[in-house]
Amino acid sequence: MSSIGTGYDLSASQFSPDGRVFQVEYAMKAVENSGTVIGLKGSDGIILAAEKLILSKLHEPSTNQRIFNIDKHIGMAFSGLIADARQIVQIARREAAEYRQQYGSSIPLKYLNDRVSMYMHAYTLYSAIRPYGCSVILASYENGEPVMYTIDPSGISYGNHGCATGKAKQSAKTEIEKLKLGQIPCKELAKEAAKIIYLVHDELKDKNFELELSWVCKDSNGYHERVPEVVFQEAEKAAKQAMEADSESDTEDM
Amino acid sequence: MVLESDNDWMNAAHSTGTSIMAAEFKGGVVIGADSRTTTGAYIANRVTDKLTKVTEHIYCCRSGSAADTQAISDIVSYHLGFHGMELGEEPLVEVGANVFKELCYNYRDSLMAGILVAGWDKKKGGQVYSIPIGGMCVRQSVSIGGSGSSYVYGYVDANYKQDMTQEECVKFVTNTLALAMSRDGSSGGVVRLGIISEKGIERKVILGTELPKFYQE
Amino acid sequence: MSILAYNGGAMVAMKGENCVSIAADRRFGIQAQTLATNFEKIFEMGPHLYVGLPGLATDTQTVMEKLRFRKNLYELKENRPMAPKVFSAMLSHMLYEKRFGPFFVEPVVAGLEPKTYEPFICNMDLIGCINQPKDFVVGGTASAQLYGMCEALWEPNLGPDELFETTSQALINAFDRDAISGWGATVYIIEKDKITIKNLKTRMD
Amino acid sequence: MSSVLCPEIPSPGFSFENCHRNAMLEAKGLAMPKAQKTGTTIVGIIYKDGVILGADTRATEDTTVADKNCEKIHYLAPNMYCCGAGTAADTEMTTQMVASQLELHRLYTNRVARVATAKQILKQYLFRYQGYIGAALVLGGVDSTGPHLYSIHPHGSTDKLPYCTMGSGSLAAIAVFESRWKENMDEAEGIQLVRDAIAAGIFNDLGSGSNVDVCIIRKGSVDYKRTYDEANKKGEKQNSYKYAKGTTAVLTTKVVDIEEVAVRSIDLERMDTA
Amino acid sequence: MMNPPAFWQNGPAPGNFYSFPNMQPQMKPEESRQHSQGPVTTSTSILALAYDKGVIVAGDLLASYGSLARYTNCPRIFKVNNNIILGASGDYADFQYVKEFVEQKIITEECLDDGLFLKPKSLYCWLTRILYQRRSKMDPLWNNFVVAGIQDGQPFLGTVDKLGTAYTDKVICTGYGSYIATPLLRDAADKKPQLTLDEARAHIEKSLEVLYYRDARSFPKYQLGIIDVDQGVSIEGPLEISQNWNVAYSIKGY
Amino acid sequence: MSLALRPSFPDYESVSKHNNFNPYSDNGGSVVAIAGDDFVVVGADTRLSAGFSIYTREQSKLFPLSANTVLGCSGCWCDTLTLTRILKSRMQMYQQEHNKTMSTTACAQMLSIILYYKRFFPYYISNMLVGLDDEGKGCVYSYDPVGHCERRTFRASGSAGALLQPLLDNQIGKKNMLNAKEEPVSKEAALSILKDVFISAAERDIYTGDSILINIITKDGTTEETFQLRRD
Repeated sequence: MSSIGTGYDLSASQFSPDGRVFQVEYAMKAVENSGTVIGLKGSDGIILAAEKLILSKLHEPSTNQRIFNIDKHIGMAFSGLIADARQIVQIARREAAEYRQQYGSSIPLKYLNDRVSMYMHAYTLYSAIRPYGCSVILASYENGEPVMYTIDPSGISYGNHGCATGKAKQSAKTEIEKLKLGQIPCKELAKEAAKIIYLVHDELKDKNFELELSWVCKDSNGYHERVPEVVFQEAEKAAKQAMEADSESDTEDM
Repeated sequence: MVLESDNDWMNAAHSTGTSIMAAEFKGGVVIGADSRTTTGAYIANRVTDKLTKVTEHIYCCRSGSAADTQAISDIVSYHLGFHGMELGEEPLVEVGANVFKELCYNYRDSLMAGILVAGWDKKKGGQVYSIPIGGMCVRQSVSIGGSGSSYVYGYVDANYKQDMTQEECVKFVTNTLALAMSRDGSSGGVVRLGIISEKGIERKVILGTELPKFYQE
Repeated sequence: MSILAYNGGAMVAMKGENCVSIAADRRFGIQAQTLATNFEKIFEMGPHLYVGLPGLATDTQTVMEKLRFRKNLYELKENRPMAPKVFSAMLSHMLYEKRFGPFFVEPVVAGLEPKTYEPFICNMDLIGCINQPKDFVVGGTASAQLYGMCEALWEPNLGPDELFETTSQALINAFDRDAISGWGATVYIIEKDKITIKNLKTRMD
Repeated sequence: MSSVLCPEIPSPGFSFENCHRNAMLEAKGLAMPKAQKTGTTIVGIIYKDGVILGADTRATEDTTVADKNCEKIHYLAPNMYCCGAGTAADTEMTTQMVASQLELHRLYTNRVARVATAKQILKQYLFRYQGYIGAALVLGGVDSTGPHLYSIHPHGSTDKLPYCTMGSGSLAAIAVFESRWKENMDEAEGIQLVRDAIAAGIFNDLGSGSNVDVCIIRKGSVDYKRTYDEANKKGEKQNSYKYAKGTTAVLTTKVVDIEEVAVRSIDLERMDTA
Repeated sequence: MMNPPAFWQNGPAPGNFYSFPNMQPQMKPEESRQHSQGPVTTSTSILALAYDKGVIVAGDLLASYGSLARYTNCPRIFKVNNNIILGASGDYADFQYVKEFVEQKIITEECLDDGLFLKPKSLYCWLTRILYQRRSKMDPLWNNFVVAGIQDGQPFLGTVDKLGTAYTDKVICTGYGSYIATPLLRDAADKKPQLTLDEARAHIEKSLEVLYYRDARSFPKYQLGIIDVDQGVSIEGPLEISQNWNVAYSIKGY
Repeated sequence: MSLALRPSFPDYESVSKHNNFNPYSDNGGSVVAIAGDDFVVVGADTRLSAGFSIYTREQSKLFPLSANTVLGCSGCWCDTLTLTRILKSRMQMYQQEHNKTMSTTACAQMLSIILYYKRFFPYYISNMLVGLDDEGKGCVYSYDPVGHCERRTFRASGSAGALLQPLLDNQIGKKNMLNAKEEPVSKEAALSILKDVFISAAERDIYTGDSILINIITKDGTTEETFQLRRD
């Protein structure tokens, strides 16, 4: 961020002399300020997990969710500014609804990803508007195949087997890379996801957080939904146990 | 004010929106009909007998206005009965068909009748005559009529063969009518059959539940 | 507008205890225009027999003349007065003869049967279908209103005076709610020994 | 050419003398009035020993009830009755006419008239008028060949059936028959079925109403049960609306006294046969 | 009709567009709109009966094209959500339009993920408004809808016709069913106000049989939708109507 | 003479019938209202019908708009549903904007305007608005479909309006009676006359029957009562 204040960051419609669009980069900063979100591809579906940071003691559990339904078969998780994300959610839902009305079948995730990323990209082109301050993960289970995409504030989208955005995305990615993605069944993967979120949570900076877990997989009949209570409890338990084991081994190390 | 005027069963005339059929085989004819009489979409009679006796060896299958065809059949059977007594023997099928035709043609503007005349006589054996609305008359080896017939012309053309045995012919007529009835809302119920040969008529009823089944989605 | 409502008119007949009443308005008009207020629609057809002919005024009079002719012929041939039942049958057949080109009248017959003095009332539609109820009959353009009134007012075994009041009130209040009938009314109370004919005071607008 | 001295002998059958005038009135924009209709539910069934006919008793004129207790089961012959639906006058007059023809037929042949005879007379008559005579009939009777039941449509077509219904409530009534009719029912069962069919019409079809009439025709006997079931009673009125004498304003009063009408008897004169 | 004079020489009349030389006369926009003149491919009656713990809805599978029995597998009873079954008779295309609309409504609702579900009264009311709006445009949806459901633990049964005429009752039949089946079902419901499911089912099956005998647009294969307080929604079918044609043997001649 | 000139044979018609869409239907029903010095009663039958069939026997045609205002509707039922829905929301808006309930008189005026607003595609309903006026007297407002409004003390409308009205004129308006005293009608008398006129109407009008729902409005609020009629 050496160029801060040089005047090239006042508008998204302007490049800096070294070919960067600062507004977009700032938007990515906004993403990195929020809690970690990961998406994992399993053998029979996808798990989305979010670390929802709780900023106030007055917070009511299960509000301010970070994982949304887009259509019956599509889920979206985000990190970044919640208000911006909600707009993306709305856009995605409308795209899905319009597709269904026009073509009579549910929207393929690839197509939805194209549309949403085009939309987000459009917000990086004009001076009068600012880019979206959020990254989203789109997940779906289509024709027996798990599919997942992430979209950055820049409008770039990637298809991936596992992904992470937000505060601790680097350490999360490192953890994810250890997993055999695409081979673990979702029920198991839920535990892994929970573990990662617990692991990357920085207790020093952020005291409290709430774990959100959703899946779209064979077990949910291809529907995107919050993981069933049983699975959730198990996952959380596994994560907590892992944390304890970890801290024990840490102390042992010491 | 909307009153009974929108109830078609109170306004529309009684009509046999029908599937009827007659086919020659070796030694006679097979006649057949469905059993539905409708006024609009209401089935006023589900077990109608549309095979009407004219003489011992001549029958007709009626389609169109029930009132008109019943009146015509009554007149013709009276006429042929009288003629038979004059002749001292049964009138020819040809003659019967011609009497039908005369009535249908002369009153073509006020009648709504499509009739198949079928029977057996010594001179020409089993015969089928078709007298459609308008009052023409033509002899055919096989003939179909009524609103359901338009759905099965192809089937009849593809499957009718000259000089079938009686069993083959009965099966053919049953299949044709079953196909017509399954597609035409104005035809349905049971299949009534008549086999007319030198011995006179043998009548059969095939119930709605016993009809042959064909491909259906 | 129906042909039956061209001239307007209201009519009612009721059975009472050993008596019958028949009453009608006195208006003659052409559609909404009132031309006369002394037009009689009830005619005597015998000592105990009255017929009311509401409907198209020209047919009221034509039918009345035809009826009188036939009734007179009957009395000449048979040498006895015509019973209301017989009269109704005759009228019914006369109307049905013109099934396909009817007279536009819906007659009301009221009277006492000869000998027994049994009360008799009936009405018919314009092609002669007889209704012969036990309580009352109505006719004319105010028939809906009259049905409503009579259903509420009529009771069995009304004496001549009560019958008069009930009939009159039914008629007056009914035709006050009909734009093309009213302007005075005549009520006939038919009893064994006398006929009472009363002209009523009503609204004249 | 009629004159006062020699009145024209009217030709039998329908008279069309008003048609021209009425067409003119109609052309002037005056609507033709509606004749009274029997919206009606009429039914008939064949049971073990004969035929049962049934009818409701409401006659309607447009949407008002013209007659609450009219008779829709008409007499045709001692062994035959006929229910009528449609234009009330047509059913009434047509059945009357056929009844008289059957009576003559019976006297000519000295035999009980057959039901098929009545059916044939009716259908030929209705066919001649091409549906303009709006009579829909259910004809039932018992003759030497057993019980018979026909439904006859206004255009002159007939159906011979073991159970049939006609009129605006026919669909409600046929539903009852189709769900409960059996062959060879006994009389009590049959009457109950007919009652229920008519009741279905009365309660579900606005053109039918009031009471149930039933007519049972057995071989050699008829049981005509007028008002077999009073399905609907008029509500109890809360008040009496008798008026005090002198309530109505009277302009003039005229009283005509009638002396006892004596029926003169005339002595029979012998016909001069000399 | 008198046409008002033009505003100026060769100018447009009031309410008309100016017509330029050598141009085709323009049509008024409201005149060019073609409204559907009537139903085309139609389905016949729907029968519905409320019993003590739910509602049973039945309809056959035929879509007729005039008198042609054209499509023999057209289901027209469907589950909206766990609270509602919707059935329809009349034009099949219009039914499909409404069905898609309702299904999208449900998806949109599921996306909200708020634990609230559409209730039958709400759908019934919404349909009434939609149909009334279309009739007011003189462009009706040629259908009769039957809404069956469970509202607050109680069975709900309502219907809406193409004008937006709506009412609720214990017995509702559309098309020919309203003349033929209603009397039977009303009688049954009057005789025993609290029918059990088995009784209700027997009555519906009998009515379907009678209807098949007497309605020329009916078909012997049907679907049965049951919504029950305890057992939830089930759609059964295709089922076969039982028939008895023995009376045909005794009839000869006319 | 209501015979079709030519018989129609739907099975043989090649061209589909041109359907003339009629946006209105007549669903019948009658409403009667009688106002007294400190009360008003309004009754409506509960039969909803069309053509020759009964849709349902239990349809209330009375719509309470506030604690002392009730609207009775008969005619085209789909219009009734729409109109009453609009009215209810207007009542609520008024309540929320002004923090008081709309008076019956104001409501009467509003209804007239809402009806006239649809002058060229009217709501085909005969409305009867009843309630207590500002002085606490009973009032009855009757309307034609396009918003003509008239205040009366008694009124009958709907399919049996013509049958019901004359008896009210006579028994409540004391019309055409020489010896009758003009005196305000009591609540009990009004109720019994209301029931009687409906008994008469059910006899003769095919669209009126099954039962009546009566609302009695006094300063203490609204009470309900039902009364059975014939069901054929």
